[in-house]
Order: sequence, then structure tokens, then C-alpha cells
Amino acid sequence: MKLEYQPKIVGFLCNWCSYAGADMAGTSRMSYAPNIRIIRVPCSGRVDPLLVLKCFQRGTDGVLVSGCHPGDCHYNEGNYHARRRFALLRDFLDYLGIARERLRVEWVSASEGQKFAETVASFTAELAELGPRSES
Amino acid sequence: MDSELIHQIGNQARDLLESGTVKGVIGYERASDGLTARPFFAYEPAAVERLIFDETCSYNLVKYLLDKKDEKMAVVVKPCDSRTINLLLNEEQIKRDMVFIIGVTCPGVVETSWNHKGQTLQARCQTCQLSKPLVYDFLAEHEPVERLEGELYLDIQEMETRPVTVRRAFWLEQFERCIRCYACRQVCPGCYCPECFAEQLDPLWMGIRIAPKENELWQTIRTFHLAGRCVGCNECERVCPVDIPLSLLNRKLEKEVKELFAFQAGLNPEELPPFATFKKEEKLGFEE
Amino acid sequence: MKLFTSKDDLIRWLNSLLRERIIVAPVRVQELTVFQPISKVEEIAFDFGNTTLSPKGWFLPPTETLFSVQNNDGQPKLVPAVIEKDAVIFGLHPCDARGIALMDSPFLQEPGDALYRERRARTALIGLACHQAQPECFCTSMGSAPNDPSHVDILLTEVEAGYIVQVVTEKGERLLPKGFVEYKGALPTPPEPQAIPIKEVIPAIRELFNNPYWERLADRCLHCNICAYVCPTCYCFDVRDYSDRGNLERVRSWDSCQSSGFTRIAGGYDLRPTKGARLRQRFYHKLLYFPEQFQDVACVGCGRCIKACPVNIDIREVMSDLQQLEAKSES
Amino acid sequence: MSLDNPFVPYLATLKSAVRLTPDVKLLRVELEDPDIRASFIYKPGQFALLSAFGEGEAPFGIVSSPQHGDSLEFAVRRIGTVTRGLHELEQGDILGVRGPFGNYFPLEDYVGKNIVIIGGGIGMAPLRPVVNRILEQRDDYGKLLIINGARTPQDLVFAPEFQVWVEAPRTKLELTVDRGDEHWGGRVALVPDVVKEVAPSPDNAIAITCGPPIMIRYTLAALRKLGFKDNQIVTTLEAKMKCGMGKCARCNVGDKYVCQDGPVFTLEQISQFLEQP
Repeated sequence: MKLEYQPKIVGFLCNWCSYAGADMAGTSRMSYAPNIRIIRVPCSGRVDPLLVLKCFQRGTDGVLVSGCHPGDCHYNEGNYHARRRFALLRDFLDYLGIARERLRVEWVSASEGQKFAETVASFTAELAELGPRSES
Repeated sequence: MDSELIHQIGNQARDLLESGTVKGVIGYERASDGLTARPFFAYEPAAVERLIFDETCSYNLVKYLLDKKDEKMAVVVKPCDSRTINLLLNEEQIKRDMVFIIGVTCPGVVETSWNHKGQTLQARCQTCQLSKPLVYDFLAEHEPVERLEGELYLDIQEMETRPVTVRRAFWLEQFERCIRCYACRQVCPGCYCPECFAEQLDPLWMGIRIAPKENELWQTIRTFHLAGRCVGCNECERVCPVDIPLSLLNRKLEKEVKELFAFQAGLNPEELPPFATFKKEEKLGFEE
Repeated sequence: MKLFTSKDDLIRWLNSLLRERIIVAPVRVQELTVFQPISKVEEIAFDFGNTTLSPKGWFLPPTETLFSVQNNDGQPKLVPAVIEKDAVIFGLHPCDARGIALMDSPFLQEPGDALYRERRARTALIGLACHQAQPECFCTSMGSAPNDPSHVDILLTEVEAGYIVQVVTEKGERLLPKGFVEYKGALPTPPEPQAIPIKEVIPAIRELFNNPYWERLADRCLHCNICAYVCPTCYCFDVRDYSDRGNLERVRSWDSCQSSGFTRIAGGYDLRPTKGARLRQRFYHKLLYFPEQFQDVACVGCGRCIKACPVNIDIREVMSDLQQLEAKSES
Repeated sequence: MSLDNPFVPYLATLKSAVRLTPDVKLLRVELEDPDIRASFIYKPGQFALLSAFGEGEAPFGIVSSPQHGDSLEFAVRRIGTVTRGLHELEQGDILGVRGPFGNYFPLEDYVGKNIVIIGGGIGMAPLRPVVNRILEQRDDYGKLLIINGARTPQDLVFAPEFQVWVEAPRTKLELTVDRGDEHWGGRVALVPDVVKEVAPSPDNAIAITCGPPIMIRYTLAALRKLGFKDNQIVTTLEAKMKCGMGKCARCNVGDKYVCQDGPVFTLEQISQFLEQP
């Protein structure tokens, strides 16, 4: 049965690094799980917790927030703020019963197509292992 | 009821009103049950006769300063409430010179509801670390107050050890009861957005349905917006008409913020709150 | 007609009712007592002061779908919501039954509110007389009484060894099982809730529209929605569209005249912009506008708002303040 | 709007959407059901609730004239979510209509009187059917003075109709804007100031006004100063509404419900309940 379950992932990718990284994965013809729906954002620092909550509310199995590596933010410090925010949000969601594995933060640069593909693959596998969220 | 304390508060309030230093004094008076306290606004010197102070004065009156920004007000502030003053100063919601703080030492307050006065101190008082307000212009004090040392987060830790599915079920059950009366927001001194996300129509974050999913979104984001800002006055939990254990949410974030960022809201009006700053070297559990 | 039933027979009767219809009854949830549909008769709380929320939510639910918008080959089709099952509300006190009778005025007045009307027609009310008055109760001043059978279909009064059953309407009679014997004794003396002067309030209030009293009272008010949501007669609602994963519905939810966006229109203009104006609206609606429209004061004296208000805005105190203010302005 | 459930709107088709100003569109809609179309009888001043499904419902004055065929016209200013939804509809799209609701301008009572119409911005919309009605039955009424203001010349909602208005007998049109542009040769002044300047006589006159709240407040003051009595001043109010049937208890001004007792009121009816400035 587990094979048939395909988790749905929403990915918020920063325009400058991770979106380009995903693009790199595509143009390099790397294959990765088709479970992710990508939303391009200007910066990982733009990702409001509301956006993440809204995804979970509407039945998403996992949310990926991905931005430039610390130190490389196009806006200098957006991802530092994102890091604090999602460290806390992940703990909090886990406490509310949305397992911490369901919110993933990864730093992916424009040249890391491989890392992006691997991230999606491993996230998908991990979510498949967790199974569907009970209430959706 | 400590009549000496009331005497000191009353005298100070009368002086302030008679001299015209302040437009009004925000304090406590006896509620209509003749037993508990309620907030009271004294605008005339004669009205200070109605001021009281006792173990039923759990209200955090600092919230009211947000409605009175244009006029200088005096406010009665317990040690715990003084953290709210610092919070609002830090966030530039109040001006120090527009507030006269009548600090008061406090032996703790009990759980109250209309016509009911509890016997034991509120949980937050049992672990209160403050013997007097952090900031005040006048201090009404009588007997020295002893501080108790207690374990702050036993209930949170207990919740953390439950399986994630059990926590899920627990919280959904709590949120199902929510009727979205917004009393938790209205009473909260940290909730002062001119337009709350809950009422925003464009973008529409929260649907009109008063139903578990919307309620969960409400309570989750409400709490998260107070991360590193909640001063633990616990007024939200006190006013909740359907007994949602909101302190289990607020104090979870308080605990995490303390552990992750070594920060506690309202202790210092100058210190940057955790989401206004960062440390380049911190990893916070995310691989680089 | 007065009958008698033992508690055991009452339970048996409720069990048989539960087989064919929904029973909404007071149930204890942690420290609260709330009306909700039960799955077993054992869930019913028989001994309670006042429930935390009134039973109005059965007729005007906190949230309900008015109609759904379905896509019919690219053309929208509107499908009204329907009420499918009969119900009984069991255990409501006379004041709450009067609350429902008061809500009938706006909702049944033409054009009738379809969902409300349907629920009302398909729901029978089995009331429970109060054997104790709570400190916040003042029903006798508001046209009701702890043993008032006026607005229920059947009224039960607890006595030693069982319940006196007063059958008030035909609807109630149809629910009744065979075998209840006639009760020949007298009804027990009802408890006496506090009486408050109310007669002079109504004429007084009209003159006080611009009195600073309202802004002063609003100083303390938090403008939460608790008073409106616990009130058995407050019926303000909001209507908006709700969509979730392709399903589109028009939804009605509770709302309160105390909420800040209640009268604010797109563009920002607000008919009642100040806290004082909003708080005044609550009392004016209950004590003046509603009676002007429908005769009765929109308060049944259940005292829930008094008990639940986080800052002790006590409607009895407000009424007495108004009378004093008016007396002062006249002299 | 079925008989069974008054919250269910009639379905209607958008026949055309004409841009009147940068943020106002004139929507012409036709009710789908011919029987309902025939029974949808309204008078100048009444309103309907329009639904943009997915966004919600809001009240709009009906700006067409009842005798002008089967379509209903609404001048909709894009200002919030519902109006955005209505603006985004395209010709042939379906929307919802509930109504007609409310009272109307008692024009038959004004026969023989001089009429002063004072409209500001989109507030001119509900007054348009009044103007049209008077022009159609021109002999029944005395002098007609129209004072119409807007933020800029582009925002004068019914500009294409001005020519017809000024050419009508015994009719005067006074236009004003808050800010002019290079083509504007007319008045730059606030509506209440124009009222003071033009100074219509209160004798045997009725003043009908609609506009933004701040304009209304000062216009009422100006009219009173000119000697208009509160029963000679008529206004139509805008309020947030959720039902249109006096049930949602939201739109009242004092004890008057805008949806049922209004939206048309004389100042006499509501002055005691207007917030003190």
C-alpha cells in the first residue's frame, strides 16, 4: 500500500539560489520525485509562517523552504532571519502534532542541482515513510 | 486585602489627578460580585476611593495603555505586568513620558472568575521570579514578598514526551472548541495590529468558517506572532470562555525562545527581540 | 396535562427518541457544560446551573453553509443547504427557550430564514425547570421564570423520585411515550432569582445616546465577542464565501457588534468607529431597537454574559446606571 | 433568490461592462430567469446585493431606470474584494443578484418642487436614476440643480451624460473636482464649498445628497446654513450588509435599518443618531 501513497510537497524556493538550483536540476536532466510543487519567492526570508500553515491546512504532506546558503543571501540577511523563524516554527508545529520531519529547510545554491534533486528525493521518501497525515 | 497598599496607591493616584499630571488612573475596583476585581479608570480625584488591590487583581492593565496613547495615564502595575511595559516600550507602542507607573509589590494572585475566588495562587505566580516591578515611577510596597523557585515547564515537558499523533489529537480537540470570540487577542497586550491577519480579506488567510482547521490556523499563528514577545501574563487563558489551555502554547514558545535564543520578553526594553536579530554562526539544527 | 415519570423511564424514553432523531443535550466537556448532539443518553448532564453556551447554536450554528456553488458545464449552479433530520433539544432551561422564541422574531419574519425555519420546525424542545437560581440569574425580571413552560414543547420538573412532565404543545404530545401516569400533586415552588428594575430603562435609554457614559464603559471593555456568543438572543451573523480545494460555498458564521470590522466597509468608512459606539449598540439593540421592532427586550436574564465577561461588564449594572443617569439629567 | 431560501441569489449574466472612470465600471446584467426578470420591479433609490462567487456579496444601488428595459445597471467602484471580483467578470459571465431591497426616493412627493442633487464621487451613482426620472418628467418638477464633484475630472462617473443633463430645460449642472488636470477648465473646489457658493434657495426645495461620509457631513452643515430644514434634506446611506432583510443586525443607524427602512432617509429621521463630529 505504501508504494501507492504519493506525498504532496510544496516547495518555497528563493529566486536567487534554490530556484536556480531546481532549474539546474531540470536542465541537467536529473530525475527526481515529481511530488513537489514549486512556488518561487524572492527570498527564504519572505516565507511567512502563514504560508506554511496554509499549506498544511489544505492537505500538504510536507513543506520545503529553501534558500541561499547562510552568508550568500542576495539581500544579505534574509536567510538568517528565515533560519530563526523556521527553527522555532518546526519545533512548534511538532508540538502541535505536525511532525518536525514535515517541514524541511535546505540551503541550495544555484549550482547545486544535484543537491536539490537529492533533497526532493529524500524528502519524498521520508514523507512516504511517515504516511499520510491523519486528518487530511 | 492589604489596606496599607491600597492607601499608598490611592494617595498617589489622588495626587496625580489633583495636580493634573495625568488624565486618568487605570487601576482595580471591586467587581459586581462583591468578591473579585475588575479594571477601573479613575478620572476624578474622588474616584480613587474605589481603587482596590488584592489577590484577585490578576488583570494586566498595561493593555489599556494602547487605547490611551494621546493622553498621559497612570497605571497600576504588578511586577509581572511591568514586563509588558518593557515590551511595549521596546516595540515603541507607548512613550515612557506618557505613562506614570504606579508599581505595586504583589504576593501573587489567585484564579478568579465572576463570583468565584480560587484558594491557591495562579501557576504563574508560583514560579514568579520578580519581587518588584522592573520599572516604575512610584512603588507601593508593604510587606516584603518572598519569591518561590519552581520548575517552570513541567507541563510542557510532559506534553513533549507524548507521541506526535497523541499531541495532534489533543490539540485538534482543543481547537474544535474554539468559537473564535477573539477574547485571547483582545486581552493580549502584544496583540495590537491595526488589522489582524484573521480579519484580512485580501489576501484572505482565514476563512469565515468557525471550524477546527480555521481555528487551528488562528491559534497557531496567534501564538507564533507572540513568539519572543509573550510576557506570560496568561490573560488569554484566563479569559477563554471554552477553556483552551493557551498557556501550553505560549509557554512552549517561551521555553523554545529561551533555549534557542537565550531571550525572555520584557526583561529589558533595549534588548533586540529574537526575530529582529540573528547570529551568523548559529546553525539552529539546519545543516549548511 | 401533568404526568409523572421516574428517572429510569425518562432514560428509556430518551433512548427510544435517540433511535429516530438527533438529541441535543447538555454535556460536560472538562469544566464546561455545552449543548451538543449526543451518541448515548448517559452523556447527558442533568445537574448544571447554566450551560456555558446557550442552545441557540442548534438553530443558528456558529458556522453553516447557506448554499454551495456547483459547476455545471461551466455554468454555476446554486444548491441550497437542506436540513435532513428531526431533532430534540433536551434539558434547556426556560430562559433559553425564551431566547429561542425571541430569535424567532427576526428569523421567522418574512422572508423567513429557510434554514432556521426548517430546523425550528423539525426540532422539539424538552425543557428542564430550574431547581436553583444562580447568582447571575434574573429571568423573572425579563419576562420568564425558572418554571415557565411557555416556550417549550414539554417541560420537566425534577421532584423526588422522578420528574413531573408538563406537555405544552401538540408537538410535545406526539413525542410522549405511553405509560406516563398522571401527576396529581402540585408543582414545587420555583427558586427566586434576583429581581432587577427594568421598566424605567427603556424610556430612559433613548435620551442617553450621546452620553459620555458609553465611552467610559468602553474604557474597560475588551471588545471581544464573548458576550454575544454566549448570549441566547444575540443573532448577528456574517456571510462570506468559503472555498477549499475546489468546493465553493456561501457560509454564515456568528459575528458580534463588538468586533472592530463589524460595520467597516471596503474603503475604510465605519458607521460605528469608536469602542463606545460599538458597546452602546449592544445595549441599544437589546433594550431599545429590538423591542421597537418585535415588542420584547432581547435579554432573557440568563446571566451568561455577566459570568463570562472577562472585565465584568454587568448588564444589570448598566441598566441601573442608565436609570440613574436619566434621573439625574431630568432633575 | 429562491422563495425557499432568501440567501440564494438569482443568477444573472453580465451583458456588458463599460469603464466609466479608472476605478468604476458600469455593469449591465440580465437576470437569467425570464419570470424573475419580469417580476424584478424596482424604483430609483433601491439597491441589490451582487455576488461575485468566490469573493462574496455586497450592496449596490441600482442605477438604471426601471422603464429602460430588462437589464439592471450597477456602477461598481473597485475598492475591496467583492468589487474586485465583479470587475474581473467578463461579458457572458454569471453573477448573483438579490433584491430589490430597501426604500426609494419618494419622487412623487417632490412633484412641483425645486430639486437640488448633490453627488460626490461614486455617490453620484444612486442619484443618476433620480436625475433621469426628473428629466423624463421634466414638467412635473421645478428647477433642477445638479452639483457633482469628484477627486479628479477623470472620476466624474457619468460624464458622458452631462451633455444631456445641461441641455434639459430649467436644469443647471455645477461640476467641481478636488484636483484638476491640464484639460480641466472648470471649478476646483470641495463640494460643500460649491453648495455654499451656488447657494440654492431652500424655498419649496428638496436637496438630495450622496457621497463620501466627510462630504456628506459638511454638505449637510452647508445646507442647514442655507436654511434647509432637516425634512428637506434627503440622503442615501451606505452600510455594510450581510442579508438585506433586517436579519443580520448590522446596518442600523440608531433604530433604523439601512437595508429595510432605508437606504433613503431624510436628515430628520437620522440626525439624532449620527455620530457627533
